[in-house]
Amino acid sequence: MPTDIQPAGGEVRELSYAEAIREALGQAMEADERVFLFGEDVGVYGGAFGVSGDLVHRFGTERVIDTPISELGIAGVAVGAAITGMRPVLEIQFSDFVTLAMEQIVNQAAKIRFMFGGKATVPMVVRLPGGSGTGAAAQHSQSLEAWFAHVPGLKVIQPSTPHDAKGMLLSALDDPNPVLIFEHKLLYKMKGLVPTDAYRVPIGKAAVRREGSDLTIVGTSLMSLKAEAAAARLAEEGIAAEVIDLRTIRPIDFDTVAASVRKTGRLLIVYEGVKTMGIGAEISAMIAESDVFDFLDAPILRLGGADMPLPYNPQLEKAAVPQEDDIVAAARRLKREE
Amino acid sequence: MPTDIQPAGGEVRELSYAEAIREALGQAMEADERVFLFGEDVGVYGGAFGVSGDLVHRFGTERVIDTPISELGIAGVAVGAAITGMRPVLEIQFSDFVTLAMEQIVNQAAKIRFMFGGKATVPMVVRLPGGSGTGAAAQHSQSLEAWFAHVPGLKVIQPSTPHDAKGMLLSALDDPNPVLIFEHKLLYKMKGLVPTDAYRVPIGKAAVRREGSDLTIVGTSLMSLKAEAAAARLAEEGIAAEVIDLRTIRPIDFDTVAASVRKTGRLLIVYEGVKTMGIGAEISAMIAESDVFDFLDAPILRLGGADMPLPYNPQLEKAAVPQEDDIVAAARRLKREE
Amino acid sequence: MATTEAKAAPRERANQRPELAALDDATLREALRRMHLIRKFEEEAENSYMRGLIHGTMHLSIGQEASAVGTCLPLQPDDYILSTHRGHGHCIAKGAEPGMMFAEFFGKETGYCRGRGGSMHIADVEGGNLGANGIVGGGLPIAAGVGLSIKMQKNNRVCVVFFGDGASNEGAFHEALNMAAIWKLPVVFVCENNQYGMSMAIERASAVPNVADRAVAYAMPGVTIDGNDLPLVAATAREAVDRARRGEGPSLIECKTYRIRGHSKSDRNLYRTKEEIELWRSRCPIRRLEDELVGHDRFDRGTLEAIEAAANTEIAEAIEFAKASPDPDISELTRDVYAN
Amino acid sequence: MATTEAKAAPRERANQRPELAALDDATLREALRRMHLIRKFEEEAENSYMRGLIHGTMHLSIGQEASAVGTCLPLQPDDYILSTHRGHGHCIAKGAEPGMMFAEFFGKETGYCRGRGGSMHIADVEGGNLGANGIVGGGLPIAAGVGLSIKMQKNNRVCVVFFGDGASNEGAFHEALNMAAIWKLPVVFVCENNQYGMSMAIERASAVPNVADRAVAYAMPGVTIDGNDLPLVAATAREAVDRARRGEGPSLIECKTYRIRGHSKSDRNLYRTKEEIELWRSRCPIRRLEDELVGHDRFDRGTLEAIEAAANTEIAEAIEFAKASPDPDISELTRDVYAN
Ligand SMILES: Cc1ncc(C[n+]2csc(CCOP(=O)(O)OP(=O)(O)O)c2C)c(N)n1
Ligand SMILES: Cc1ncc(C[n+]2csc(CCOP(=O)(O)OP(=O)(O)O)c2C)c(N)n1
Ligand SMILES: [Mg+2]
Ligand SMILES: [Mg+2]
Repeated sequence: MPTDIQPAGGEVRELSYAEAIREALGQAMEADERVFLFGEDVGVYGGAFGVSGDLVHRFGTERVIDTPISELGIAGVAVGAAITGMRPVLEIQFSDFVTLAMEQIVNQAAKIRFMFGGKATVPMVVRLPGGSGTGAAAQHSQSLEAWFAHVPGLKVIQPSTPHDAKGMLLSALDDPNPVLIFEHKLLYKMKGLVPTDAYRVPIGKAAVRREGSDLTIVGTSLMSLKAEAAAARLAEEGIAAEVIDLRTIRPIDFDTVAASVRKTGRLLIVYEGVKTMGIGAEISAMIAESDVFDFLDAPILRLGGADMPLPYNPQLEKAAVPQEDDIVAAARRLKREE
Repeated sequence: MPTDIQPAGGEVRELSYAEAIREALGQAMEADERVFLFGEDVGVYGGAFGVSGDLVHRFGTERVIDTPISELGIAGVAVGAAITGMRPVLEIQFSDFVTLAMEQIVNQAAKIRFMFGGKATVPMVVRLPGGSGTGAAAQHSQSLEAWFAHVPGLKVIQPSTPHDAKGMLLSALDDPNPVLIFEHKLLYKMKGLVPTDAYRVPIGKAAVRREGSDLTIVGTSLMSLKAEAAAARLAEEGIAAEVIDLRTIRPIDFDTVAASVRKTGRLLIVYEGVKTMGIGAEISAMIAESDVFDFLDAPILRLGGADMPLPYNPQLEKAAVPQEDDIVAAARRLKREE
Repeated sequence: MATTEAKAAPRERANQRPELAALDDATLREALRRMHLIRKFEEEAENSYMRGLIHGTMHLSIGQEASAVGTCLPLQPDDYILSTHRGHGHCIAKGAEPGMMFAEFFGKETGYCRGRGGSMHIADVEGGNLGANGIVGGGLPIAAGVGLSIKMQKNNRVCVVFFGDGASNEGAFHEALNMAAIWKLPVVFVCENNQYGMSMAIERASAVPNVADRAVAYAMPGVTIDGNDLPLVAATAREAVDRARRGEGPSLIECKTYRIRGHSKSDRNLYRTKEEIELWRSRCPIRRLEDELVGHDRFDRGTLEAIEAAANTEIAEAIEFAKASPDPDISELTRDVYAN
Repeated sequence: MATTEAKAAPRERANQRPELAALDDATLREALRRMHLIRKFEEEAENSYMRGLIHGTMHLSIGQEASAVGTCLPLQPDDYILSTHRGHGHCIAKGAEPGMMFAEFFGKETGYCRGRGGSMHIADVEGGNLGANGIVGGGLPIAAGVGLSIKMQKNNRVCVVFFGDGASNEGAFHEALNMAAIWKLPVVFVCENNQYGMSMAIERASAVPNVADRAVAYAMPGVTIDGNDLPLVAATAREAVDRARRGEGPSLIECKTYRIRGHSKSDRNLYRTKEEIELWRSRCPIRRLEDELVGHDRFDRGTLEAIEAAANTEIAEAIEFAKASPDPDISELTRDVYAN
């Protein structure tokens, strides 16, 4: 259960992550006629992961638009619509396919405002289902978000709960900048409490999911949930882990992480993307170059994806990304370090 | 002058970086008829930066092939040729345009061997001129190499001297894996000593360019040259900086960096790409999670590109990436830290 | 699989249409065998999936067997194909072992990709299948590279690349066909137009009704044919393959067909009607060929039943092989990420 | 710049070809002014570059003025264009201030992009120019998005996107034209076929001789015209723009033209002959229009000289403005990376 349910009006009830996104989209489309959703099979099919569901029936095919299989092109459509007054929400069917759309996202969307001297804005939202665990193998399981944390001009978020998924998507739609939302496929069916109102969860703010004094575990997306579960187990052994859900990877909420590490002196970062050059590298480096360095009582550990493409075989697939046991083991190791 | 001239046979004389690459290509094409060069304007034009020069006249249009402007397509051509027995060398005219070719490089080239259970190899070389300093603005000045350091299956190199450019390109052509070479545009005209023989400089080995005991400066590409210049100035002030040219960013030569930091206790990393999620993040994190952590006497500093697209105006452009003065200042600051 | 084409058809084939007459009995027998293998392979894969033996997703080509098998008939063993996410048919058509395919599906060490690739990445590199592809259109530019490689090595091979109607709207399609055309590469582009890219009907996705209408944009021959007509597919492919082998450049063949099953296992078929599916089910390319063969006295029903039964046995054995095969060793997790 | 089209040409234009007769004197005067502005702007930019006042590179469109100006003639001020790396002409044709353009070139705070973009990114968003683009073909998918936006907002605008012959081999071309066609977007695709993409002749780069030959692949009207003939370009563009505005969908116009200068400042022209360059120099679109106007007594030489002289003065003043303008403040280095 998210610890930061906003004091939003309206009822609170259980929704799945996918439903929460759909609710946010529906509310945004009702409130603002500039908002529209498009992408491959988002219409009558309801989205490859069922996220758009019945939206096409509620808003019609003019605002919930099925596109050809043309990832570069549709990313360009988002840019063109955004700079001329619309608020496009683009679904890239699997985040792996963003490899086809990098040009428009990185060279155009992220840079137009700056290149034009501030004379245009690009308020577009891109939703990117990612992550492994579905047996979809190397080309349908990647966690590529770290690339985009390297691209000034973009904002990049990874909500891990239904509550945040809704609130951060609505914030993304308010944002005058291009915002990329990486949604982990395994989260879509997870349930959580979600207020009925159109509340916002801010971009750029991490959430402390659990307090603790022995070590800090920073997790992203699905891994922050695994970190919470691991922390519960660690508590039984007397290890008090503070768990932070990073939520936004560009810009990173350094203050929240730093405050925690100042307190605990130990830091473990858990993310699913390939460990090397994954988001944990940046968090580690930010801490290591700051004055928090002096508070460190142990090396900064990272748990990330193995250095390999995601394998198909389910046992190998599991072994290729951090699991709850790995987090527990790493935390124990970190606690022992002097 | 590179400190690691190989004991290769043949004469040693001065060549520019571009000439050294051309010589390597020519020697490889003479030695191995599977090797061919292709890309936009690599033929009679001689390459956008003059790197291919007269190769088309020496080897003909069948082995030095001008392509249409189709970056995704030509990357795919490299993959197809590589898996069926050729040794393609692809020039992406500006590395910024690799944004159009990510699909083939990341989803195909990097993964085919693994996805096929080891039953194919993808021995292709991609040359990518990058970097700022030419007034070419935001879409022609990026340093995107860090993205690829995040992609298992690829090797990624950044030679900074004519000597290494030749020797590492020849190693890349021996390598059965896809190798990306990021060449800084400002290096092309720089001169250095290069043996006439077809020698190899290994991929995955950093070079200690200058020894020192006070701090370690790790630089990549052009920045390692700036670091050397800065170290010379620092020496005059009595600060003995050890300078390491990383040369390969996937896989990173951790041992060389670690050995140096164990000795100096202080680490500064300098690279031109955007600081956030740039290669310095990974180096810092590798050190911070290793036993070298205990040898650190000060925070790990990074100097990288400002968090912005590259600006056109020359003063702004300079201010957006680390300069020699910045390195000197950062080194002084690091030396003072306790 | 290479076939021997009768220059002049023997007497008993005289009243048959030329596409059929061109195929001798051995060839037809093998073609039927492969179509049955594909059908059974996929039915059994579906079964295993339902029973939880296979994870991930799968894309079945039931109903599209003629385009896969017909296209591969004129190919030599060392010719290349590049396949798609819907690739089981292509794989078997090019001569792969169903046992190693099932093993891959089951994630076993004996699978074509040693369990690392799964359905979407099955490759039979030795057999000339350079792989299924999880990326729509991903094989198209690779095919141009294979074509260039063949041309440079002067080894007289041909590369066939399969892709769907949906893939024809990817930029990769455009770039690949253009390069193949300007360099006169020995590539045959075979579009299996099953009328939908996932839920998107071609009429909604594409500006032109036929994918082959786009061939003019690359100055290459383009033809739209009934993709459920095996002899026609084979004859059309042979012409394009021969042309490619003669060094005259690429062709585009569009096989109109239909996928009977949903796009993948999560498809609820909301975008098409039951009637449409039933209509196409009645156009089964296997039964159709069998009926024509019986009608022309090329085979009797008993022979056909024997071919089908043999295929069934082969598939049953293949599954047993796969089930009995070992899982990968977890200690080899990162093996083959790099070649040495 | 919007023009008033004479439904029936006045008496004195009766013996002129319809494309010329359709343009009234004020329109022609303005068209000539803009063509001269482009020519002088680029000659002066080149000069400044030689003298070290401009850094980076630049892509000059000298010789291509008619396609830029002719295409923009039928546009309303609030219509959109998307331009290319060779974009000065489009920018001026859409009504931009040469002073702010020079200022951008000189990296000054008063430039269109406040000195941050430079030649390859000049955008005049208020004037409807959504920007030059450093990425070949980069504007094409954006144009589809602008078209969709216009359609959704029902604001009756039109979007013109310029691109080169070389860009037509990018996947972006294919995807953008297909989407514009299926959604009937109000987009006019204008290919300035200057016969080379950098050093690559279109015959070597493209499977078809004319870019407009590809329009059939998107079921849209496609026409290849003499791009150095301003009245013809204007008439062709008007038809396409009107069609788009009526909601009948996109068109593809190919303007055959030639760039007299090298591709960029580092071009040694190794891929073409002096004779070819000279031939095309003699086909200067400005002189050609002037001669036709004089021949038909629409203007006398004195009027033409006055138009040119005024343009020269405007450019001279523009340079002075740019030179006198302040540099960006380095403390504002990271301003406008994000909007608030
Ligand atoms: C680049 C890319 N985009 C989207 C997808 C998701 N996807 C897989 S198959 C498919 C439909 C492909 O349609 P088509 O090319 O007609 O082949 P078919 O499935 O009909 O055989 C889609 C959208 C993908 N795998 N790759
Ligand atoms: C994606 C991309 N590839 C390559 C380039 C380098 N480049 C700049 S202009 C150009 C030639 C473009 O040719 P064309 O489209 O015909 O336009 P022209 O220059 O002739 O006006 C090339 C290759 C680029 N800027 N962007
Ligand atoms: Mg299809
Ligand atoms: Mg051109």
